[in-house]
Formats: sequence, C-alpha cells, structure tokens
Amino acid sequence: MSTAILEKPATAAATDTILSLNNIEVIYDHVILVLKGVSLQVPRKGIVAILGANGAGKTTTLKAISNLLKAERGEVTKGSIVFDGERVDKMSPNELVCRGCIQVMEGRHCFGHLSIEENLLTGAFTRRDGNAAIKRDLEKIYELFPRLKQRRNSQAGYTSGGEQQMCAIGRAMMSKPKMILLDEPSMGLAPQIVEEIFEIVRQLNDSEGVSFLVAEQNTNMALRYATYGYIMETGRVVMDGEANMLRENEDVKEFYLGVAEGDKKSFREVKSYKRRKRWLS
Amino acid sequence: MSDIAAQPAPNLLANGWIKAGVIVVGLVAAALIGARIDPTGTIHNIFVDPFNQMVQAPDLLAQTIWEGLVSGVLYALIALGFVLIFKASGVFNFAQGIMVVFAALTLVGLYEKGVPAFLAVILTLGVMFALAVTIERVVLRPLVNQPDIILFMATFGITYFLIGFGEAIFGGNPKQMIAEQLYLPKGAIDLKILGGIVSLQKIDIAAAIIASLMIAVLALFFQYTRIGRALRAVADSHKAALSVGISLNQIWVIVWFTAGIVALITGIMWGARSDVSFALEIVALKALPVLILGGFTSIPGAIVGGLIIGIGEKLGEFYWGPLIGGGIESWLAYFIALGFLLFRPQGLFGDKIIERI
Amino acid sequence: MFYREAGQYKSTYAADMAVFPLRQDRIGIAVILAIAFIVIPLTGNDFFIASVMIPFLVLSLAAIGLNILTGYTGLISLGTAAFMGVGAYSCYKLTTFFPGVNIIVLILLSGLFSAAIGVLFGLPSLRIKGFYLAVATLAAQFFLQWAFVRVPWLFNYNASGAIEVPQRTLFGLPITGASATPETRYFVCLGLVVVLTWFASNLVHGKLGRSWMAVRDMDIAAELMGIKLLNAKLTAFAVSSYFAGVAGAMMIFLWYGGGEANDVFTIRLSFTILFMVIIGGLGSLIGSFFGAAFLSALPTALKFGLPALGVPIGGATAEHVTFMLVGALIIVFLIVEPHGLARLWQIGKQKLRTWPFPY
Amino acid sequence: PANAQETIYFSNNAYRTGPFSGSGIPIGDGMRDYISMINERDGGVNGVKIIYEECETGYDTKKSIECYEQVKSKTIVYSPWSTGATLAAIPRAHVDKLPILSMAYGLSASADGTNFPWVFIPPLTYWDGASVMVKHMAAELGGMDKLKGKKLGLIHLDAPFGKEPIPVLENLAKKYGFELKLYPVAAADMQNQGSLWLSIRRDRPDFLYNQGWGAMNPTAVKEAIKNNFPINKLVGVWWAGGDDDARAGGAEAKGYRSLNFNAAGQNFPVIQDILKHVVEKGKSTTPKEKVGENLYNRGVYNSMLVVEAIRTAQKLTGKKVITPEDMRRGLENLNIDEARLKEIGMAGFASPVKVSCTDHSGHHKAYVAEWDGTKWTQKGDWIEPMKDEVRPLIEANAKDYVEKAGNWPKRTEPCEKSS
Amino acid sequence: MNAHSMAVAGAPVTHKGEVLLSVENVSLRFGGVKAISDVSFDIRKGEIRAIIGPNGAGKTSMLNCINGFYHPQEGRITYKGVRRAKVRPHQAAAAGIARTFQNVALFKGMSTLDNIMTGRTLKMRKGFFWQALRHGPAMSEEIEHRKVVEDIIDFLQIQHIRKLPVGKLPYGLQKRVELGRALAMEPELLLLDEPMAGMNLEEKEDMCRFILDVNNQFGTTIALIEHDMGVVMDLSDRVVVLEYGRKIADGTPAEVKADQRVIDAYLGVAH
Ligand SMILES: Nc1ncnc2c1ncn2[C@@H]1O[C@H](COP(=O)(O)OP(=O)(O)OP(=O)(O)O)[C@@H](O)[C@H]1O
Ligand SMILES: Nc1ncnc2c1ncn2[C@@H]1O[C@H](COP(=O)(O)OP(=O)(O)OP(=O)(O)O)[C@@H](O)[C@H]1O
Ligand SMILES: [Mg+2]
Ligand SMILES: [Mg+2]
Repeated sequence: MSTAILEKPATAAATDTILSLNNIEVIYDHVILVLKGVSLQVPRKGIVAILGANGAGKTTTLKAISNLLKAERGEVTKGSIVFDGERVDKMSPNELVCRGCIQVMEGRHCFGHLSIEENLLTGAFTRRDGNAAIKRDLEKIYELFPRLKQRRNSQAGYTSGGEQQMCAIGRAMMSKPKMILLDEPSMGLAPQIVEEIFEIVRQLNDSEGVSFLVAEQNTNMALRYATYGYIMETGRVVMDGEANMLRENEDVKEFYLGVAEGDKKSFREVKSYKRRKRWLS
Repeated sequence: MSDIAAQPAPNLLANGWIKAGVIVVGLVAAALIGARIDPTGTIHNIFVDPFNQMVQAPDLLAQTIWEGLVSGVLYALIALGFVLIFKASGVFNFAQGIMVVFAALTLVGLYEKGVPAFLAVILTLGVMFALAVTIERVVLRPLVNQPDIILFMATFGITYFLIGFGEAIFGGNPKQMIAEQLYLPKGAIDLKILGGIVSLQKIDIAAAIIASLMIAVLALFFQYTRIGRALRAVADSHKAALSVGISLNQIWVIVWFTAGIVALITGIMWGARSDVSFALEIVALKALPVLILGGFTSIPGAIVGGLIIGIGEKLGEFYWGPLIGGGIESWLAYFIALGFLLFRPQGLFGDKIIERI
Repeated sequence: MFYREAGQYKSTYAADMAVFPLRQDRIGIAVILAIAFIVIPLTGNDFFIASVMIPFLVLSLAAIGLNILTGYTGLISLGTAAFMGVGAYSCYKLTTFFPGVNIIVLILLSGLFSAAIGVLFGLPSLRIKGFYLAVATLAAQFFLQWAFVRVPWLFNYNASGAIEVPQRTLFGLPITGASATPETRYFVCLGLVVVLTWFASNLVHGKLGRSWMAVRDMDIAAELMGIKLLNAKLTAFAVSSYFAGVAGAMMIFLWYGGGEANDVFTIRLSFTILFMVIIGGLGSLIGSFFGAAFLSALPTALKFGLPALGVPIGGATAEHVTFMLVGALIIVFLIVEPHGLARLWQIGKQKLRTWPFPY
Repeated sequence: PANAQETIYFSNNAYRTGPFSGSGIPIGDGMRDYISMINERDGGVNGVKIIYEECETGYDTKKSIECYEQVKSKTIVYSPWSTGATLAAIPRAHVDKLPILSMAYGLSASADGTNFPWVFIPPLTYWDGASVMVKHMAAELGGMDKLKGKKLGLIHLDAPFGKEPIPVLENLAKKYGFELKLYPVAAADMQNQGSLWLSIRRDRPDFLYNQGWGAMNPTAVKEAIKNNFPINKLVGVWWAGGDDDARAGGAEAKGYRSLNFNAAGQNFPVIQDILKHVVEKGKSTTPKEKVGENLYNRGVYNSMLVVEAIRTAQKLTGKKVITPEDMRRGLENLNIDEARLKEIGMAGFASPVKVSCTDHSGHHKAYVAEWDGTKWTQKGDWIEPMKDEVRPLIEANAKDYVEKAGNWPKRTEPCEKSS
Repeated sequence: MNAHSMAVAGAPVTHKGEVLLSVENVSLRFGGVKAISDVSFDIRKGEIRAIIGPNGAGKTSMLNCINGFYHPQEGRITYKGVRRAKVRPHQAAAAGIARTFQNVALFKGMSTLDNIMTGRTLKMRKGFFWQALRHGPAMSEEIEHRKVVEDIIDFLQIQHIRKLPVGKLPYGLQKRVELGRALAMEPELLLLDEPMAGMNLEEKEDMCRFILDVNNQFGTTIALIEHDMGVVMDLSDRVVVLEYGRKIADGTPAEVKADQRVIDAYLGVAH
C-alpha cells in the first residue's frame, strides 16, 4: 500500500531529506511479515517522531534503517532506504555509523562487563579525530548526565535501569553522528531526565544540526519537540503530518495525548477498557 | 574501645576464602591427628608420607614443580587461544585444538616441500590469516548475534572440516617439528642443587619465556587499546556492538588471526615436545580446566590457571597418584578446577557473572 | 492446504494441552510408528537395522537425555558419555547378580544408578553456571572413565578388561548376546525408546518441564516465582542421567554387544551427543531424533552415498571427504536455521499451513 | 588361468585416518601391496584372484562394528585391527561363522581353539610378549637368577590393551623375584607424560616395557632421552616399534628397542617382489623408501598369513574359491615351516608359524629389534615365549569368558586329523 | 472477568489497613556504592504504595531486598508480622510476594501460556511419577490450573498471543504477560517495577485499569515503582520518595507533590 493517499507536505527537494524510506517491507524468520510498505522522510536537521502502539513496528523500522535486522534474522525484502543521498540498505551497520547514522537501541543494551566510561568510549570507536576531541566530548556527556560521572567506573551491568539508558544515549552521542535514531529514549527515566534528554535533542539539533528520528511512546513529549510525526499501526504508516497539526488531531488527542474532550482525565477514572480505535483494520 | 562491643560481630565465615581456610585447616588438623594414631595406615600414606618424600628428596620436588610449571605454561598457551576468541566474540572455540594441529602441520608440511624454515613460518601465518578470513566470511558473519551455544556448535563444524581437510592434505603420519631449524634451543641445563640434579630443558625455558611475553602483550592490548575495548564490547553483545559501529567482520578476522598465531606457537612448542600429529588435538582438552579455572575472559587467568593446574596435577600424580594406582592426572585437573570454582564461580580472574534484575 | 488447523476447535483443555493437538500431526506420528514397527523390520536388511537403526535409536535416547539437561534446563554437560557408561556397567553388574531377572527390567533399572551419579556431579550446578559448569561434568567424564578401567569389580575381573555381554532371553528368544538377531535387538530398542520418549514428553509438558525451562530462561526470575533452583536442576540432572544411563546400557547390550566399554564412553561421544542436541534443536524432543539421525546416520550414508556420486571409494579419501562434508553441512544448517533441525521442521510446517500464500 | 568369476573377497579394517593413522597407513599399505603382488605375480592364489578392499575405521570401535556388519556376508576372514573391535566381533563371529584373524592383538584368551574355534591370534599373544620381555631382561642381566631384586617398569596405555601384560608380569615377578612397577598413561595424556617420567626417575626401574600405542610411543622415547633413562633399557611391545616412533627421538634414540616378530628392511625376496610387481609399477601409495619399514613389513606378514591360510584351505577342501568356513579350516591348519618361508621369499623374515586345533596362536618366537638411528636391526636371537606360563592362563581365562557369556556355542567344528 | 476463580486461596492473616510489610532502617551496599541507606517505611494491607525517585535512587534495590534477592547489610524487613533473617527468593514467593521486573524477565523460550502457568508452580502438588504419566491426577491438576490461567489471560486480554513464544512479542505485551505471571501466583503483595515503561497512553490506561482491578477485587496489596507522575499520583494511596538511597519524603500523593525537596530532586520544574 502507499501512503500517498494521505496528504503530506511535498518533500521540497530530495537534497533536503537526510533519510528517506520508500515502501519498505520487513520479514522476520522468513515467515513473519512485520512492515508492510512503510515510507517516511526525515528532513536534514529535522526532528521526526514515530508514534504508535505496541507492536506497530516502530522498532523494526529503526532497525531496518540501521541494518540491525540481519542480526535478528529479519530482512528488508522490498523498498529502498536512502541516507544522505546514498542507498544504505545493503550496508553493514558499521559503514552506516561511519557515514554518521547511529541508533540508540530500545532496552538499553549497554556492554554489561565494561565500565560506564568504557561504554561511552566504545561509542567513539569510528571516530578518527584524536583522543583529545574524544576526551572533550566525554566530559560533555558527563556534564549532561552527572549521574554517569559518579558511576563512571562501575560495570554497566550493575547500574540501574535509568543509568543504563543514559549510558546508551551518551554512547551514541560520542560518535558525533549526523543523525541519531532514538528508540524510546524516555523509557525508565525520571521525568526530570526525560525533559533533559529532549532538551539535549533540541540543543544538538540546533547547534550541531544533528537530525533525529525518534520512536517514542511519550507522545506528548515527542510531539512537543518534533517537527514532524508519523503514526504507525500494525506495520503501516496510517497518518503523518506536522507535529503541531498532529497535536490538534482529535484521534491523536484521544488515544495518544489523553486530552480528548477538553482536559486530561485521571487514570483512576478510566472506567472500562477502551474500545481500541484503529485507523485500519 | 567500648564501641566495638556495640557493633554486631562481623560474620567472618561469610567470606568464602576464610571459610575455605577454616575447612582446610580443620581437615589438615584432623588428618594429622589421624596419622598420629595410625602411623602406617592409609591416612598416614595420604597426609604424612608424601610430605616426607618431599623433604627427603628436594631435588625431585623441585623437578616436579618445574615440570608442572612447564606443562602449565604449555596448557596456558592452548588456553590462551580459547580465551582470545571467547573474550573477543563470546565464542567458545572448539576448533582451537585442531587449529594448533593445522598450523603445525602446515609449517612442517611447507618445510618438507623445501621451503626454508623462516619463510615457512611466514607462509604459515599467511595460511592462518586466510583461515581467519574464511571462517569470518563463511561461518561467523551469517551467524551474528546467535546464542553462544550455536557459535560453539559452528566451531565444531569447523573442527570436522579441518580434520578432513588437514588429513587429506598432510596425511595422517606424525611429523617432526622443525625445532632446530627455527633455532629453538636444544638440550638441558642440569642444575646440581638440593642434593641432586634438577634438569631444565632449554626448550621448556624458551616456551615459558615466549608464553609469558605473549600473554603480557595480549593482556595489555586488551585492557588499554581502542581495539581491545571493542573486542570486549563484542563479547558482551554483538547487537550493541553493531549499533555503535564496531565492525564485527574486522574484529573477528583480527581475533581469529591472533588465535591462529597463538595456535602456531602452541603447535611449535608442543610439537617440539612430542610430535606433530592429529593426536595433539586431544591435548587441547587439557586446556579446558585451565581455561575454566582462570576464567574464560582473562588472559592472565590463562597463565595463572595453567600454572596451578600444571603444578597441582604433577604434584598430585607424583606424590598421591601411586596410592590409587596412578594415572589420576587424567581427571585431577578437573577436580582442582572444580574446587576453585566452588569458591569463585567465574574462575579466578573471570568477569563476574552479572546477576541483576 | 493439507496442513491446516482451521476447523479443529478444541472444546476441552485436555484436548488443547495434548502433545499433538493437530489431527495431521497425530496421523503423522501414527505413520512414523507404523513405519518403525512394521515397515523397517520387514524391508530393512541386517546392515541397515544393526548399523543404522539401532545406533540411531540408542543415540536418540541419549540425546533426549542431554536435551532435558541442556536444552530444557540450560545446563551444559560434557559428561553424557560417562553417565552412559555408568548405565552400562550397572546393567552388567545387575545382570551378573540377578541373571534370572529380565534384562529389559535391568536396563531400565541401571538408569537409576546413573541418575544417582548424575545428581552427585550436578550438585555444583547451583553455584557454577554456563560453560563453567562444564568443568563439573568434565570431572565426571574423566573420573568415571578412569574408574571404568581401574575398578576391575566393574567388569567382573575379566581379563579383557571389557564388558562381555552375556546372552539373555525373553520368552526364550535371545535379546542380548551374539545370537540375538538384529531385528530382535531393534524391537527392544524401539520399544524402550518409544516408552521413554513418551515419559520425557509428559515431563517436559508438565510442571517439571516448565520449571526447567524457567530456570533455563531466567533462573533469577524463576526463583522469584517460587521454583527451588537446586531441586529443578538436580531433577534435571537425575532425569537426564537416567536417560543417558539407559542409553548406555542399550549401547553395550543391544548395539555393541560387548567390547572395550572404556573406549566407547569417551569425551568424543559426549561431544557428539551434545552436538546432536544442538543441531537437532535445543529444547525439542523431536529435535533430538533429528540430531541423532544427522550425526549418526549421515556419515554412514555418506560413506555409501559418495561412491555412488563418483567420489573414489579409497577408504581414506572418502573418510576425509565425509569429515569435510559433515563439517560443512553442520555450518550450513546452522546458518539456515540456528535453532536446529526441529525449528526448520516447524517452519516447514508453518509454510505448509499458509500454503499457497507465502505469509 | 582362472575363470573371471573365480575370486576371493577379503576386506581389511584400515585406519588411514584419525589419531592412529600414523601406524595405520604403513600397515594398510603393506597388507594391500602383498595381496597386489600375489595377484600381479601369480595371478592370485592358485589362480584365484583376491579382491582386497579396505573398510576405513579411523580406529573407532563404532565404525569397526559397522564395518563388520557391512562385510560379514562377503569376506572370507574378518581382520579387526583394534582390540576394541576384536572384542566386539568375537561373539558375533561365532554366530555368523566368520573367522577372525587378529594378528598378535586382541583377546589373548582367544588362543584357546577349543572355546574359540573362529578366532585366530598368531603368531603370539601379548602375554607371550610379556614373557619374552622378561626373558630378554634376564638375558641382558646374564641369567634368570639375576632377575631377583631388579625392577621392571611397565608403561602402558590406561586401557584394556595396555593392561593386558599385567597378569603375566605379576606372575613372573613373583616367580623370579623382581619388582613390577606400573606407569599408566591416560589416552588423553598420551603426549603429556611429564609426571610419569618423574616417577620413573624416582623409582629407577632397571628396565622399562612399553605397552604403548600411537602418539604415546614417540613421546615416551623423547621423554626417556630427556630424562636420561638409558634408551636401550626401554623396550616396546611390537606396536611400539614403528619407524616413526623411534625416529622422533632423533640421534639419541639410537638403541631404542622393541619386540618384533617380523623383520624390517627390503632385503627379502618377498619385498623385492613387491617392489618389482607393485611399487615400481605405480600401483602402491607407499613411496619406495618406506617399503620395508617395520610396520609396513608387518602388514605384509599379516597378508601372508591370510594368503597362506587360503592356500591351506584350498588344499584341504580341493576347492578353488573358498568360503569362510573353509578359511577357518585353513587358518586352523596353517603350518608355515622354514621351507615354506623360503619358498615364499621370507626366509629369515619371520619364525615358522603353526596353528593347531586347540592352539590358535602357536606362541611363536619373537626377537628384540634395536633402532640403529635410521632403521631397525635384529638384536640377539629369536626368543621363545614361556608357553608353560602363558598357556594355563589362557585356558583359565577362556573358560571364564565362556562361562560368563552364558550359552556360549560349544565347538562343533571337527578338528582335522593332521593337527 | 471471572472474579471468584481468582480468589486468594489462603485467607489473609492481616486486615485492610494493617501493616503488611515494614521496612526498618534498611541499608544496602555494594562495595563502595551505597544503594540504600537507612530507609524505613511500611506498606499497609490493601493499599497501592508507590516508590518513586530519580534514576539510581535505589528503588529497584528496595524491591530486591523485599523479595530476598538482595540481602541488606543492616535493618529489618518484617512481613505479615514475621521477621525473617535471610529470606531466599523462593521463600518470599511461597509467602505470597510476587513481582514484575524493570527489564522484562520473562522466560523467553516459552509461550505466554507456559509463562503464566509457571506462576502456578507453587500451587501444584502432584508428584514426579504422575507427571511422567500425564494422566489421572496430574492431568486433572493441570486442567484445574489451566482454567485459572485462562481467566487471567482473559482478564489481561492477551488471548491472541496465548501460544506464541514471548521472546518476540512487542515490549508492551511482554509487560502484560509478566503481570499475568505474577497474578497467577495469587500474591498478597505484588511488587511492580515500572510496569508502564515504554507504553503509550492508551496502554497505560489499560494497565492502570488492571492494577486497580487487581487491587480492588482481590484486595492485593501493591507496591509500585513508576516514573510517570500522572500514573503515580492518580493510582497510589501513599508515596515514598527515595533519592541517592535515602528516603526524602513519604505521604499522600498530594503531600509529596508539594514537597520542595521532591520537586528539586525528582519532578523538575515542569511539574
Ligand atoms: N525478531 C523478531 N522475530 C519475529 N517477530 C518479531 C521480531 N521482532 C519483532 N517482531 C514482531 O514485529 C512486530 C513489531 O515489533 P516492534 O518491536 O517493531 O514494535 P514496536 O512498535 O517497537 O513496539 P513497542 O512499542 O512495544 O516497542 C511485533 O508484532 C513483534 O511481535
Ligand atoms: N548488584 C549491584 N551491584 C552493584 N551496584 C548495584 C547493584 N544493584 C544496584 N546497584 C547500584 O545501586 C544503585 C541503585 O540502583 P537501583 O537499580 O535500585 O536504582 P533505581 O532506583 O531502580 O533506578 P532506576 O529508576 O534507574 O531504575 C545504582 O546506582 C546501582 O548502580
Ligand atoms: Mg519498540
Ligand atoms: Mg530500577
């Protein structure tokens, strides 16, 4: 299927998009079809959010981009992925990182036996700009996440969930990428830190022009910082649009922001399980 | 001093080492008492007589320890190959033993074809590099991110293949290692000490020196370099390593090639001691207790483990073996390793097994 | 089209919990059993039955045993062969002490001894995990192997140092010893394997099996669910060694028919069985059969198949080629499906289910 | 000339692969080349060609059993080539009525032809070998009475094969008052004998008998040199007498000894014939210079026994193409005397062999071979085993075996009048 | 859903409002790291007790102490009036404490159904030999428990994934299965470690509903760690706030929300 029927701002010029996915299809294990024709674009220096329920295929989309699918016996069977003007769907993950696109995986994935600091340093594996620059960036990460500095010599495997999440994000930032694919960055982080992380995203985006593709469940937060959003549902993009436009959409409001019919409801008052509204079914 | 009483007495027995110490002391005490009561019986034979022998013939004791030391170093060499690959990719490489044989056979085979010794070494290194590249391309790359046990199984496939391939090319005849041509020293140094002769083989001394050097270099490399860090990262999680842009392909070639070099050196040393034949592959099993005792991920662990096993095994066989008919060397090493493991489940120097939830 | 679950609704939990909930699967099993019990004995020649089927059955049973330990409980063992040896020697001793008791009963009893030894060497598993645990099982392997040579009582002080299998009969028909025909031995093996597989299947589908798998997948969480780790691990060791022991007794009594038992139960065999389990599929009973078929029958098949393909018969060359082929096939199968032949089988069935549509 | 169909099929278990292939290859070559020579030179045995095939076992008992099942209906004699394979095959062969020829290996007790009509173990058993060793030791010391108070060490593979000589040596030790020390080597430690040689250094045995196999032998030779053990006091069983075993020790291995029952070298008409009819025609896989090595010649010897047994069977039955039954008779009436040895170009190659209905081994002479740095040479005379020591042991053990087996088939095969 | 079938088997010793579990002066160190320092609080029968705090504050460690996975160096933990020196996790489970985990700890190789069935292990009694036969008593026991598990599956609306292996389910569903597994133990005290992490609003609402239902219908006491303040404030009866292993506040949601230290340490200015 194609998303063409959905109105979409004309992607002005191809050069302005850093990443574009055209109609990709992903199959796991040779039999499980998960993505059924997903297309999306990330403008250069843009922040784009992917929203959607559990199992919609957000993580799969991000992994398809960063070529990590192969490691899970999944493969892109159709469509193309273009990053920075180059077809990347046949590349190895490390070539992609060298070209400046890095992913922060869902569920932490720190190197448990390495210390926090070593974890961060492995993030700089592909960099060639010398130890001094790396040291400087390391300090910068510690400034952003002071908690990491305190625990710099602990084995990552023993740190708390949130600390690991910070470590994973910091590690990606160490590679000085052009683009970061963030999968659920807010998961397991204290509200204050969530806020901080999105601030960092904005800051990196502003000052260094890093593009972001964020898969996020915290819709509220994501739409506040993103410029554009896609909503996925069982392996398809069902809606997309400018972030502020999505925020005004009634369905999005009801199902993702929880602010339908005026103000926010208390979680206690949710009386019955909601009939799940699906755009496609 | 008064506040000490207020504190709860620290439970010393909670410390594994102290507990072990208490048990050992208790056993020794009980044994000595037993031996006193019964000066010719079994207990005496187990607990007193061997020590008497040690005191009466210190030269033999020294020789035993030296032999243990040497075999420890040789075990460590094999174990090192395992550790390298395990540490850097989480793969338990069952094929290490056959790689040793294969490297040694290639070397000797080339020499027999008329290639000068040192050129043969270089060519053999080339072959090991080609092997590393092939293994990476054909076996490891398609198996990225699979569970350890699957990769373990794949290395078994490699073993089978190399056995067939090696025998087809080199034939099954045992061959002699070209130790002299490689200027490895021959003969022995006989030390007249301790009222006897302790004879140290020069080749063994060379093995010890080479092994220690290699282990030191590799340990430093792993701990302090960028690639070393990347290697450890890969061992932790293939997926995460991929995601930060570490090229598994490159890493694996490096590691398997290094293991190939270690295999060649091991092959030369073992070959010089006995012969180069496919039976050498069996010796590789001896590396398992060493590996486990030292910890799968520790390079210094390989050498310390090797020494403990080597010396323990030789002393055990020499002084206690005759009590039950000898030949206990075949299993003693495993029990020594098991004993240590009960106190340190991850081996002496292994990474602690992370248990968090 | 032919392999559909559609239309087969389960009205009771019992039906839903059956091991083979699909009718097609049940028919399949019936067909396989019919082939095993009727077609093979009728059509197979002595060589096929004695050198292909009996080894296959015996090794399958050992593989099931190890699969319970490694596949279901996640404990790696490199001592299977030694536990098999315990079974063989126990059976030998039992039949010397009780020559009148039916040998099949004794084979089944001998597993108990091996279970006891298995539990003993399983004790460290509470503290030692993963590949490290291998040391405990290796200790068992080498120690027991040593004991098999060193304790002459075990082999009745025979000058040959080996188990010499005596003749034992069932209803007057010799089932062990030289005059037992391959067919008889095959039927005994088949009967034992079928019954024991049924037990194993019951166990892994019940509470005990779930506890084992829980321990395998996440022992910490399992303990927090109230599963006693030591109990779960030791029962796994016991059941696994029981199977290994019975397989060992069968190996000497029904397959080798005597011989230098010590050179049978070597570390090589332990590894081979481990590899059968892995290539067949960890945590799958049917996988144990696939694995045993692959690693025990494939070399034999190649040995006879290669000359047909034009590879010279020259013993050594064929052997080298066989080694290389087996190695390569192992790698190929792992790449195609790391979860083993059993998984490949499942995927095949799944494809059949959706056939003719690809997904 | 024989009819094209008139062939005799003989399958041999070879082990050209696996950890013991070092010994398996020369043996297999010797066996094959002798048969080829007979086929080439004489057109077979009395005109009947022998079809020789190898069944590869890799020295693995499992595969040997497979080979047995594979060839049992075709071959005239089964040649197991490993102790484990022999033990497994003995009961089967009795039922299948297939003769087994285990030349100087296998089950010593099977030399008792009354209980083991189908098994043949010429020219001598391990027990004979052990007694020859003791005699050799006595000869070196200057008489049986000098044995008293001496120490004999037995290095042996820690497996039934290795432990075989122990009962005989124990008896003899008691009888002659020397001390027996055991040094077992586990299969996994074959190339790792450090502590064993330390014990030897401590115990200072006067002689060492090495019941070893495979990689264990060269390692033992090297260790002996390393530990300054007088190399000419180290004597191996015949399987420890491979050229490669000795060569491993280099120049210092000069003086290493092993028992032997076949001569080494090319200076025999039979070997010359092999060279002429087989090797030089490119029909062998052995390089010319390896022909005549000890283990190669042993393979030749084994094939010679097979061929002579066929000949005997042909003579007894008057048939050209014989059955396994006939072959059993042939083996049982084997009688290769000096004259016959000379006829087949083997004068001085081996001692005469005679097998009888009750004695399936013959307990023939062996000699001590010494490594002169490049080849094996004969050292001293052929030595007669202590048959009166060995024979009762064999009979007792055979009886024991048969009793334990339960329902062991009674010998029904008649003894020939001549024997 | 089928309420009566899930009724807690053993009659609770404690009554609503009584202290079910009390933590007194607990401290926990790992080498040099102080995960918990001198924390005391209690959980009353039938309440939903939230534990919040910044990352690395020691919340998860606290739960680990309660169910015996960690053993605090100092302090006392009293459950149902009994203080046990060193509880083993399976003893805690037997005493009626169940839990879910921050990093999903499902049995990855097993199906949803089997995962939840493991929750029933403690309640199954039939011996080895009956299990080996899988007929008669063992089978009827299986069926009996299967019924309970099916009720839980209905309740959590995960019927469609009943037979799928859990390893490849999306994260949100895994969390739900984990809750189901804990519920199958029919616990008196349910410890939930970030049950709503990685869920979108709709799913959070569902999850809240499940938690409230469990709490209301069966009177199960719940200790909840969660970073979504909306959820915590709406659901919980009382909140304890940890920071750097110390307790910095304890009270009703409203009280805690207004506490300046909590705002500084945790909530940030936005709230
Ligand atoms: N390795 C795999 N093998 C098979 N199926 C998979 C695999 N990984 C994911 N899936 C399936 O693909 C679908 C999409 O999963 P994905 O993880 O992309 O969802 P998601 O949108 O990221 O969900 P969540 O919000 O829970 O993270 C799910 O139905 C899941 O079951
Ligand atoms: N087993 C352990 N070994 C060493 N340190 C540990 C261990 N367990 C926890 N810690 C440390 O104790 C501190 C508290 O960890 P805990 O997991 O309890 O935090 P948390 O409050 O759950 O945080 P989060 O919200 O990020 O999950 C952390 O700094 C962590 O690194
Ligand atoms: Mg996701
Ligand atoms: Mg936590």
